[in-house]
Amino acid sequence: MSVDMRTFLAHVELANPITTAAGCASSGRELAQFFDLHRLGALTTRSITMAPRAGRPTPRMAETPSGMLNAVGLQGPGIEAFLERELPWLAQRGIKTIVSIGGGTVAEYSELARRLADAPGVTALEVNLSCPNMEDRGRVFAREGSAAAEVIASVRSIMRYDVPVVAKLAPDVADIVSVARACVDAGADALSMINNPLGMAIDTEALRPSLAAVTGGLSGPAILPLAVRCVWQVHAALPGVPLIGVGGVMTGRDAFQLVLAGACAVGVGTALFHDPYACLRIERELEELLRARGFQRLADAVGLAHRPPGSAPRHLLVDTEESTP
Amino acid sequence: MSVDMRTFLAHVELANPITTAAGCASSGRELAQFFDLHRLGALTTRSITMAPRAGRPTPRMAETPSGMLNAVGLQGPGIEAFLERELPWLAQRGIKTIVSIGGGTVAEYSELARRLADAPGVTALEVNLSCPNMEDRGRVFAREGSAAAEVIASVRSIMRYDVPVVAKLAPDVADIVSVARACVDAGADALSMINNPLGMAIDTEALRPSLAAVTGGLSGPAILPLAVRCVWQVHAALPGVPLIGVGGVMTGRDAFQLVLAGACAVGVGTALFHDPYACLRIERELEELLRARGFQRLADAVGLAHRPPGSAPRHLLVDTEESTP
Amino acid sequence: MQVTGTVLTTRRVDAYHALTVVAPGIAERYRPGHFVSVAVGGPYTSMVTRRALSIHDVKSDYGGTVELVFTVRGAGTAWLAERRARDTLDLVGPLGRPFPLPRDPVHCVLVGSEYGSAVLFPLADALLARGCRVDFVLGGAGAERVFGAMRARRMAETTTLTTEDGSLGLRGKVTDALPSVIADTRADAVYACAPMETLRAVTAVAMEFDIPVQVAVEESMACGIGVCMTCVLPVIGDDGATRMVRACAEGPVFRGERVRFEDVGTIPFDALGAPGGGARHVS
Amino acid sequence: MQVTGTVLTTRRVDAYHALTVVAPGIAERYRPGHFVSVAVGGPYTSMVTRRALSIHDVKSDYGGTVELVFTVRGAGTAWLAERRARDTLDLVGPLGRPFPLPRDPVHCVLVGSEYGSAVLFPLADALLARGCRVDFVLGGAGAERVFGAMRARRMAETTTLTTEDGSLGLRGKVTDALPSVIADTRADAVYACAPMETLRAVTAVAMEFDIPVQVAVEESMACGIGVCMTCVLPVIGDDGATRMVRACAEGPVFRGERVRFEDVGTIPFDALGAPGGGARHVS
Ligand SMILES: Cc1cc2nc3c(=O)[nH]c(=O)nc-3n(C[C@H](O)[C@H](O)[C@H](O)COP(=O)(O)OP(=O)(O)OC[C@H]3O[C@@H](n4cnc5c(N)ncnc54)[C@H](O)[C@@H]3O)c2cc1C
Ligand SMILES: Cc1cc2nc3c(=O)[nH]c(=O)nc-3n(C[C@H](O)[C@H](O)[C@H](O)COP(=O)(O)OP(=O)(O)OC[C@H]3O[C@@H](n4cnc5c(N)ncnc54)[C@H](O)[C@@H]3O)c2cc1C
Ligand SMILES: Cc1cc2nc3c(=O)[nH]c(=O)nc-3n(C[C@H](O)[C@H](O)[C@H](O)COP(=O)(O)O)c2cc1C
Ligand SMILES: Cc1cc2nc3c(=O)[nH]c(=O)nc-3n(C[C@H](O)[C@H](O)[C@H](O)COP(=O)(O)O)c2cc1C
Ligand code: FES
Ligand code: FES
Repeated sequence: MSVDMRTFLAHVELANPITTAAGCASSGRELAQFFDLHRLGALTTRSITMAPRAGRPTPRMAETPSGMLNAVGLQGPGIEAFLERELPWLAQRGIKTIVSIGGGTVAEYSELARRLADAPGVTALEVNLSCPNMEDRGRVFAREGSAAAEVIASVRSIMRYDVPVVAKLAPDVADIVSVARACVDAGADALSMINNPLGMAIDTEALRPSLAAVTGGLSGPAILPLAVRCVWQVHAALPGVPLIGVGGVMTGRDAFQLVLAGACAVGVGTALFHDPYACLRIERELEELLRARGFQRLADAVGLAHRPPGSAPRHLLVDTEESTP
Repeated sequence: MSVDMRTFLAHVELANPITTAAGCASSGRELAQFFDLHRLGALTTRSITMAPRAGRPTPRMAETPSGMLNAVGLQGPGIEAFLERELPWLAQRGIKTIVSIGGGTVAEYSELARRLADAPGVTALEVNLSCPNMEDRGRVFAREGSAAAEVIASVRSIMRYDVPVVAKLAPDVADIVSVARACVDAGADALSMINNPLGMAIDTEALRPSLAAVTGGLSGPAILPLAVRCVWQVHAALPGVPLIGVGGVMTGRDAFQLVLAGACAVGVGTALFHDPYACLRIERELEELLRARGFQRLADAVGLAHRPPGSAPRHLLVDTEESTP
Repeated sequence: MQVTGTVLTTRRVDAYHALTVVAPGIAERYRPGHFVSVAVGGPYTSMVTRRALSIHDVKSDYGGTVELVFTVRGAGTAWLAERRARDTLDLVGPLGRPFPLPRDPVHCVLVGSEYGSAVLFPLADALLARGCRVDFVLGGAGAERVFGAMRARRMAETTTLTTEDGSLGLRGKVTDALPSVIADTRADAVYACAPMETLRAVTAVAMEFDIPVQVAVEESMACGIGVCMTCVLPVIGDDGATRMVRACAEGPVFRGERVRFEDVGTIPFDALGAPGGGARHVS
Repeated sequence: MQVTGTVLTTRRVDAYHALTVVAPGIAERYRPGHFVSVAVGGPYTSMVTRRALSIHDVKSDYGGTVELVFTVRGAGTAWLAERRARDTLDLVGPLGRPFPLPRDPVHCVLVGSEYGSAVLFPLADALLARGCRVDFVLGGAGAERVFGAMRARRMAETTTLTTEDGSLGLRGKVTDALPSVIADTRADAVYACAPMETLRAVTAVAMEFDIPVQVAVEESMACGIGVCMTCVLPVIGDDGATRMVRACAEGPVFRGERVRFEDVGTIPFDALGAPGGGARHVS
């Protein structure tokens, strides 16, 4: 008996819930050397910016316990080249593609949306709100509900109605639910969380920050508990909103935690650096876990851990023993 | 040549920078079975509350990658019993003691300060601001600069001038510097950071949250990069304020990162659960790292990683090779 | 104390793994009922908490060894099961409050289920040394999960075995067999180590016979040394008040009737310091 | 491709560790200059990134083996140094752009410093197979850090050794010896693998002699497969524009004169997409 792994991002159906996390699969072609990209639920691109960007100086990465810091600085070819070279490559192959965009002003995000509005092959648009707002002393959009909402409202008004707009949120806030709510009120069709919390490491030989950019984004298993918590809180407050859970997913079990917390799709980032086949493996492991617990459909597991204590897990037909995780 | 490890928390001198993290050394007696508590820079108590507290139901802990979640809920005997039994035990032995307090209202924190104001043996008072504010729908004080400042101002006005008041901050905020500044403006003599970010794990067998309290505080190496970043940012903004760096310190090298970022003292929490001797080991390792780099005084290393690129590390008399960390 | 011990031998005992570790300081201080906490995962591991394991046996070879018996549950015990002779193992112990021993040579029934039985054998030795009569009731899900049947038979006056699938001894649980064993042996006291649910039932039986019962409980532990407060359960004190006490420091051995088994996993409303509880003013 | 290989042999070679791993698929696809990325720390490790290591050698035994030569730097290489025969190792590879080989039987000088030398030997084999003349210049801090001197002597027309402490060969750096080797051998091309600073100097020498130079660079890498963008350095393209290119995917082998060595660790103001740079409009 196979599990029905289909999931919906707003009205868009994905064959399975596993997607690459933004910025962790480059243009897509690199991973295509390892496996057929059609096997992904969707491919999420790096965050595309208006101009080409050279990014931050190196060192751009430092390993931390069960995690890593990165300060890539959205290096990428810019929207022009993306539309010319990268998106068509994906579109021609019919690969479900979530295009991520990043900007420094509401106008820039809007312009990006305009350029993408008529491009073929955009399955959904993910708005990376973890960018510094040039009009607010570099304060990151995702940390300020109203700034985030302004971006989302504008992008939503520009994109075609049938392309879901996903707001990608950061965990470095006092109240993720209020930012989530602001984005949904502004028209976000779905939310993706979490982007990297800001971290830092110091090189104890050089006595300097390990990263040239001083601070960087923390990713990997270390942040899984933060991602589960954010997904849980937002799903509890906004149960109808589709959530893409991202953060520290290395195994099907990690993905399952996010699903049980309320995510209907799961993004895989840092795990790809360790295992190019991570998305396929995680999808397989997740399906196996669901099957072993008697689920017939992934959808039945989404948010299931929210059920009140004492209520029977109705979807459990069999309750099999599990071996070592 | 031994390194001068003395440090100052405001005007209070500690023989070395290593202290236990609040809530991770119980009453102190437990660790005394393993080593002489006088060898600590200071012992920080659990957060003392007005009434005795039974805490949260079990399970109270879950292991996560390079970390753990806890939801103890400030279980403790209350201020009465603390003053009767726990503090005198420490005071009689002359153990430098940082007393941590926790409350649900400004009035409760103030009352705790009043009870401690004349108690002998209080080296410093640490105000745990990661408690839900009963007067603001349970919003945690540490997440709201003005609420945190109100607590600190009141406590500062009550405590004797010669007992430093330390504000303990949480990382789950959009801007730790603004909360830090609010506390310092309100009279905090020093800051301690970071308390546990809020996390969560789901038991994929039971399909429920792993913790009875659903969410819990994340601690351990996973959060070291967050602690380093918070200490760095606050030291950059408020270079004159003594900082106690806490979060994920397992080794002298971890402590050294916090020192280089700007901490003049370092708290050790989760590491104690793994190694009861962690504080002594970390102190020894930190001293060794300093010595190997030619430092004569710990104080010379505090915040050193902030020096502008290119400037010579003047305190480095010798630049010896280091073996594997 | 903390000891970096060397693994002397590893073996399988039915469904369990047994490790003998050279740990002189721990062996020396050991009393039946003590446990150790074991660091798992090796250097650079992502597992930050130790694993609590009862001491099954101590021997005097190599200055002192301790034997641990365990079942593989998650990642930490899986790692432990892969240890080989000459590997090193980082132990902290002996920890916890051991079994109190009777002053007089009384009749004792020792009840163990699954790996919980392991901790009872050195206890039996100590009881026998005091001239007590020892009878065992050991159980498990199936034959290969009943630990120590042979050894029990050699030491004890009688040994009763139970399995849930009936593959060995009586079909059923240890508590099904317990009443008749207590009656037959005219037992004066019961000692038990088993899952919480079983301990609750054992305690109920002992109380029915009105004889004292000492139970060794198992709670999820982050530190094992009394500093983290994660391992608590509601226990009634000498003053009649319920407190959330630490299984690692005040336990793991408790008088059965003092443990509020039905409230484990909750904060009983009348516990000292319970939220909103009038009990706040008890102390 | 990803391979879970078995360690066949481990040995020390002077200051270095060498591991031979059975990895048929990788050995088969291998070209000189390729590298692999190795998972370190075992299950439940806290180390999430792989370590990049050049392939020193491939052999056809056991369906195909690769040999890695490395020095212990941090926790990951320390773990690798503890591997023993029969342990398994998780490799991804072969990765990167290999050394381009000359069409004609030209004279080549191969310059290696420390473990960087390791990658040059299979290159030398390939060059010799094409009828090229090969000369080696190998260096290190001290005698025990000069890798492969014996093997170089067996393969090459001449082998020049340098050490900074003078304990072996000429006192100095490989670049001190390089000009006369190029002159003496009438070299047509240079290949080099060494720390960035040395590659810069090697490139300068080759450019002085106006001969092509291929360098294999080393940059901190999180993925090794081109998806994380952490391993970039400024390289001048065919169109004359500087781009921040990935050492793992576009490299690690580059034409030396295309690498802006003096700007490594910065974003040159004229790089494509540099902040505020006019170059934004180049593409
Ligand atoms: C006093 C005491 C004595 C014990 N003696 C034995 C014994 O002799 N043999 C044996 O097989 N088991 C014993 N246990 C249970 C043993 O501690 C757990 O099986 C083990 O910790 C599980 O670790 P894991 O890595 O396999 O599982 P994981 O689920 O990966 O463990 C994750 C975390 O939860 C904790 N944890 C999970 N389950 C338990 C549990 N049941 N008890 C305590 N902590 C837990 C672990 O310590 C770890 O911190 C004892 C427990 C206690 C408290
Ligand atoms: C293409 C390539 C080929 C290499 N070939 C060899 C070789 O044949 N022999 C050899 O000894 N070394 C080689 N290196 C260097 C080797 O990758 C590092 O020494 C190693 O990654 C250090 O890991 P660690 O765990 O010891 O150090 P840590 O400092 O603990 O590593 C932490 C992190 O930084 C990365 N890192 C640190 N230093 C380097 C570095 N110099 N280069 C790349 N990543 C780094 C690690 O991959 C890891 O992600 C090569 C590097 C590259 C890029
Ligand atoms: C190297 C790197 C680059 C990233 N680039 C982007 C990006 O361009 N846009 C974005 O929204 N998130 C970006 N992220 C964040 C990831 O999409 C993801 O939210 C985060 O890393 C947590 O997931 P993980 O732990 O699985 O990596 C990046 C993360 C990494 C590690
Ligand atoms: C079990 C546990 C209990 C804690 N109790 C308190 C507390 O009472 N008051 C407080 O301010 N912080 C408390 N903390 C937070 C720690 O003091 C510390 O800030 C945090 O755990 C990060 O440090 P670590 O990673 O070294 O543990 C507690 C942490 C843990 C793990
Ligand atoms: S396990 Fe930490 S107090 Fe008991
Ligand atoms: S190492 Fe990831 S792109 Fe090169």
